[in-house]
Amino acid sequence: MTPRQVHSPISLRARALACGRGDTLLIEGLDLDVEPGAGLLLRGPNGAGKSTLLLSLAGLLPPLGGEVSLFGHDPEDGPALHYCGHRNAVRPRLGVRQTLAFWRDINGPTGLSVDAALERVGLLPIAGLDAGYLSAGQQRRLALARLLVSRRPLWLLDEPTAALDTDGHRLVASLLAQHLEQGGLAVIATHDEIELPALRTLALAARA
Amino acid sequence: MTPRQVHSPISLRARALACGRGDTLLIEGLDLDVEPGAGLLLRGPNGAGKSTLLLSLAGLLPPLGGEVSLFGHDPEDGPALHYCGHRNAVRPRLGVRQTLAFWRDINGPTGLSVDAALERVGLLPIAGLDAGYLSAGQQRRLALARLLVSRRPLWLLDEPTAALDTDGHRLVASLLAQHLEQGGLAVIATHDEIELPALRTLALAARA
Amino acid sequence: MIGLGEHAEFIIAAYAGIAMGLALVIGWTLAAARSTRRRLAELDTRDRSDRA
Amino acid sequence: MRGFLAVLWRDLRLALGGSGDVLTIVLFFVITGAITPFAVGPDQALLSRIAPGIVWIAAFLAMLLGLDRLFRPDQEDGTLALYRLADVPLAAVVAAKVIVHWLTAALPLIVASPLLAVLLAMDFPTFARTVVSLLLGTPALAAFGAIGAAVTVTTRRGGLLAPILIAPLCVPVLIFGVGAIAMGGGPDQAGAALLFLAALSLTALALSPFAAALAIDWGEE
Amino acid sequence: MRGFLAVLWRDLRLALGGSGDVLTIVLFFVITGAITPFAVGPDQALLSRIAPGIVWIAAFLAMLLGLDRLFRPDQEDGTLALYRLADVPLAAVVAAKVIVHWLTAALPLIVASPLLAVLLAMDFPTFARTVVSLLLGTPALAAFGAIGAAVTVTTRRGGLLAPILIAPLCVPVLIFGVGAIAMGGGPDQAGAALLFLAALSLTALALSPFAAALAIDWGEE
Amino acid sequence: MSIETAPKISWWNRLAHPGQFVALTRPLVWPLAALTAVLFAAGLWFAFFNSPADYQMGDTVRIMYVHVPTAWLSQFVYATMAVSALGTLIWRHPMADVSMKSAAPLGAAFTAMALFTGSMWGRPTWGTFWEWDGRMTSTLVLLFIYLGIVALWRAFDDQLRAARVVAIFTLVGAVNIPIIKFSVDWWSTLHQPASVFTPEGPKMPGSILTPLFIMFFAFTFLFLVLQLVAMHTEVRRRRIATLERRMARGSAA
Ligand code: HEM
Ligand SMILES: Nc1ncnc2c1ncn2[C@@H]1O[C@H](COP(=O)(O)OP(=O)(O)OP(=O)(O)O)[C@@H](O)[C@H]1O
Ligand SMILES: Nc1ncnc2c1ncn2[C@@H]1O[C@H](COP(=O)(O)OP(=O)(O)OP(=O)(O)O)[C@@H](O)[C@H]1O
Ligand SMILES: [Mg+2]
Ligand SMILES: [Mg+2]
Repeated sequence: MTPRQVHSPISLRARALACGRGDTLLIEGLDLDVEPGAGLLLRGPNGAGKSTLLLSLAGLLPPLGGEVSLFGHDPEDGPALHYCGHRNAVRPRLGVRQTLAFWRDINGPTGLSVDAALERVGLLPIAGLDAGYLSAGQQRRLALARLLVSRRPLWLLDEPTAALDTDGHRLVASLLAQHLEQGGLAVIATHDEIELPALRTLALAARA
Repeated sequence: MTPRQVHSPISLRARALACGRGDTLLIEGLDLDVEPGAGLLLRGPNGAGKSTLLLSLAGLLPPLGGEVSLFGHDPEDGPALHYCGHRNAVRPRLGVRQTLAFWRDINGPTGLSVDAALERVGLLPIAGLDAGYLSAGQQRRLALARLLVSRRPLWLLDEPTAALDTDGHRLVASLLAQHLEQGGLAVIATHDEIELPALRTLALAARA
Repeated sequence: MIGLGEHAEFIIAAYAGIAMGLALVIGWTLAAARSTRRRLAELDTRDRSDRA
Repeated sequence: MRGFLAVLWRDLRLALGGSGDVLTIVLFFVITGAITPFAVGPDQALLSRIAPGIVWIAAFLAMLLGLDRLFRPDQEDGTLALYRLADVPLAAVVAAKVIVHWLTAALPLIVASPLLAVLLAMDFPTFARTVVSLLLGTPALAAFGAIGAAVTVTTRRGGLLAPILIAPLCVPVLIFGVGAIAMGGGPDQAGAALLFLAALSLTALALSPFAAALAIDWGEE
Repeated sequence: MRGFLAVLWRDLRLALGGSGDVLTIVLFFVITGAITPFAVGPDQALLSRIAPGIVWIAAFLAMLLGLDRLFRPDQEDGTLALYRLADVPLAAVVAAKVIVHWLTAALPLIVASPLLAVLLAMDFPTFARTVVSLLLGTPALAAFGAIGAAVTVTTRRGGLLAPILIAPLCVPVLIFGVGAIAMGGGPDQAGAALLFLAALSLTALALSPFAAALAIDWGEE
Repeated sequence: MSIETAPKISWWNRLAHPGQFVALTRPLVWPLAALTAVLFAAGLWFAFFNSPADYQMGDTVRIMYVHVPTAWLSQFVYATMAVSALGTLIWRHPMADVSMKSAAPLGAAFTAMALFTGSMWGRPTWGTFWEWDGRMTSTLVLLFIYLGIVALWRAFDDQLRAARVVAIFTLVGAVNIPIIKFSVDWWSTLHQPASVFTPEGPKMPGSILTPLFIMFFAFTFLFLVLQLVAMHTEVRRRRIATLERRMARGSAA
């Protein structure tokens, strides 16, 4: 749909990364390299630490050890990543379109227009609705639309397909394919299947 | 695990049911019959009204028309159904075991013991942990344990497999199989596959 | 002891208050120290036996 | 009964859990009182005259601030829906919550009020009347507050309703509460005010669980 | 700038959009003023003497009421995490929120203050000075409030903690706020108090976004 | 960053390790405690048996020997906390967190004692236990700030996160305390003006100054001892929390 555009070539590196919650160590000595155009699927049983790892990669949770770096990224350019967690940041009393426009404003209008993004995730027909009225899957779609309105090379997605219908699963796959094709990179924690050739899998073991 | 026990034979009936949110009509003229030992899978795209229908069946949302009845249920016996929605009702600062014990107290201790239920859903090793620390999937497991500590014939489950790993998917299937076998009934809204012979499927169309 | 003059009760009260306050602070600090030390020892032995 | 107690214990544990909350409420109350001299000036005689008003306002505010925790968290995490399907009547759940609210937001204030009495130079008889009037009046505030909280928690658009609803109910409580303390002169008048407070509290306590339960049950999911 | 305005608009819309928060705050302010006469008795001279103090206390307490809504809801629904990764600096987000807090919790009080002036028998010059001192002083209260709210967002019982943290810090604002009104006699002293208030507000406004942003960045998640 | 600091593994870095800190400072506790006890004994002896009554205040001047040291500590402890807060924020020094946390309740206690002795002194000299005088009032406000900080510490589960947040608030308070003091003094002044630390040197006679200084050191050393012990306790408490959590989940694994 969009022409092939190239993100600034950034790669994600983690060296000897240790992360966990509080002082509970969940993951230790992890080395990661994700190159432009590549995606990494995080898999593992409930409680293995997938969400924790994503938060640490996003810089929202200080790692307990080791380091994460975005190789090739100039901090002056602003944040290089989108994090999309369990919570959708959708607030009742704001319209769907307003919500997305707000995200676009705070993250920079570097991607699709608001309506184009809503169209892409299938929410354009209800763009005027109060966002608090959306069904679980629709809220998830709105959260995904956030990734489209501001272009950033690295996507960190925590269970992006949660609550989505089969069509939504395909949507996520196609969004990801397009993002990777444009030179973006992604780390995705999920329990569902996402069939894409460019995805490697990293299986996290249940903690001992 | 538990011996075959029979729930009081109740069946769920809906006649000419119309439901929706506010004044938005989502489902109209729906007739439903679920007999003891049978389950109904609700399927449909995001926003079709699955969650709304479950809420109406649970009596949490007044239907816009038609009626829902639990045939064979004596209202004196207290509520006959469990509703398990998107939100897990898990509160930080209460322990896992305390949370489940609380649910058992308010719903009646008619089912498994707290520890047996935790064992069943795989949370016994972390029964002492603060429930707010649980990962998304672990919270879901805790919510499922609620169905086990108080025995009620009708289960209304909204995406029970959300955030669960493959082992968790199997857990849900086996819990359902056991419940139906004991003469219970269930209505389940889901986007995932649940393979059980006793399940019929009702596909809801997207709203025009 | 010397006489404390006409306002002896206030002087005594002030010193008694200080004595009580200090006793409380010291006692509380020591009690906390003792109970944590004991608990730590207990946990350490349990930890070691768990691993063994 | 088992369910009622379960709700009571759970909410108490949540309110006290980590043991910081009671300290917080007491501090809040004391600080509110201690702030007053900065505003009206360090004149002891004046301070002791407005002390009853200050104490009641501080209590009212502390209880208002705690109100949001009555149903909101339960609504947001889905617990409220569980209550509606639980084996305990919803009114019993509300009653438990009103009790916890009073125990954790009103009782600590009353216990801490001697401190305020010293800071605001209250004499002993006034202080004693203050404690009595708080004891008799705060249950009404808790009960009315529960109704307001129940109405706001379920109606998304009904936010406006709650303050309008509870303000006319709470103002008499405050006025009679303050009046019962200030009207030291005529003991019969103060007595009448106290009686009225007690009646108000009893009625409010008796009715509010049902009103609040209805509001919750009829509210939006 | 675009992001700053976006946050400003969003929060304004949320605060004003039918939630009733503004009305609650104004009602609280008026109730506080209205029950004072019941506490001190119908002595007009005394009332008008303590009126500036009462107005300031009411304003201070009313602003505490809205504090929990500054960051808490954003923290709970995940918006705060987005802010931390947004293109706008977190300090700008906080600044926008401080402004909204002032607009929705302080400005309405100032607009409602004529009512209190009537209830408390203020004369016109005093009332005018009250408005000026509120206008100059309340920004500092909002700024301190933001720090308190930011420091307590991640603790699960912020509600009352933020007020007790910031109340001591607000003492100078109260002192000079009331001072500027009460010292009608010496215009230079009142002027000095007003100047000091303004300076306090400016410094607090300038520094608090950074302190609050740091607290959020290091405390959240 | 770790490369920069690596060469100078010094006492600083060794103190940064909680276990090492405890090991290094534990031998200090008993000698310091003994010194404190001696100072208190000497101070009390001077206070009651070897100092005259003041020509103006009479024997109530003896209250000064406990009032002034506690009042001084109420400010000194806050300074300790503020410096520790800088340690937490700038150097990320783990022991700074611990020091900040254990100082808060001690500071609150000394401030409360200053208030108490002050009001015991106020009654005979001014005729009232409490007066909204500038210095007394700012001490009261300081007590509230201490208590707020204690409450803030307790509101967090995760102590590492708590440390950084509390540090910010402590520093905000540190900036504000002079302003509060100034404004309160402006608002109302009754209290004794500074008479010990004046530009012209002490105005009091030596016979009163001697017990004052001894008591002053006694209280300060007492604070140091208590602070050390409380820090050791806090280090152990954190270790306990780690072990307990490990057991809460690890028991079956
Ligand atoms: C609750 C009441 C009181 C409080 C909170 C209080 C507080 C303080 C404070 C904060 C200091 C400063 C210590 C320092 O500079 O390090 C101080 C010093 C002092 N206070 Fe009080 N005070 C109170 C009552 C009194 C009374 C009633 C008297 C005697 C009439 C008194 C006599 C002194 C003296 C002589 C000093 C030493 C002054 C100096 O050299 O700086 N205080 N007090
Ligand atoms: N208060 C409301 N007013 C108007 N429409 C509403 C309201 N609440 C929800 N809706 C709409 O109702 C529809 C049904 O929502 P529901 O949650 O039942 O869908 P669902 O089938 O469960 O979807 P999902 O698979 O995403 O969970 C949605 O399209 C939603 O926009
Ligand atoms: N504050 C905390 N303190 C201690 N342990 C915690 C805390 N928060 C979470 N945990 C634990 O950390 C572990 C990892 O949680 P995380 O959310 O990363 O898992 P996950 O792999 O995303 O699981 P899921 O598939 O269920 O989403 C869980 O076992 C949880 O119990
Ligand atoms: Mg997860
Ligand atoms: Mg749904």
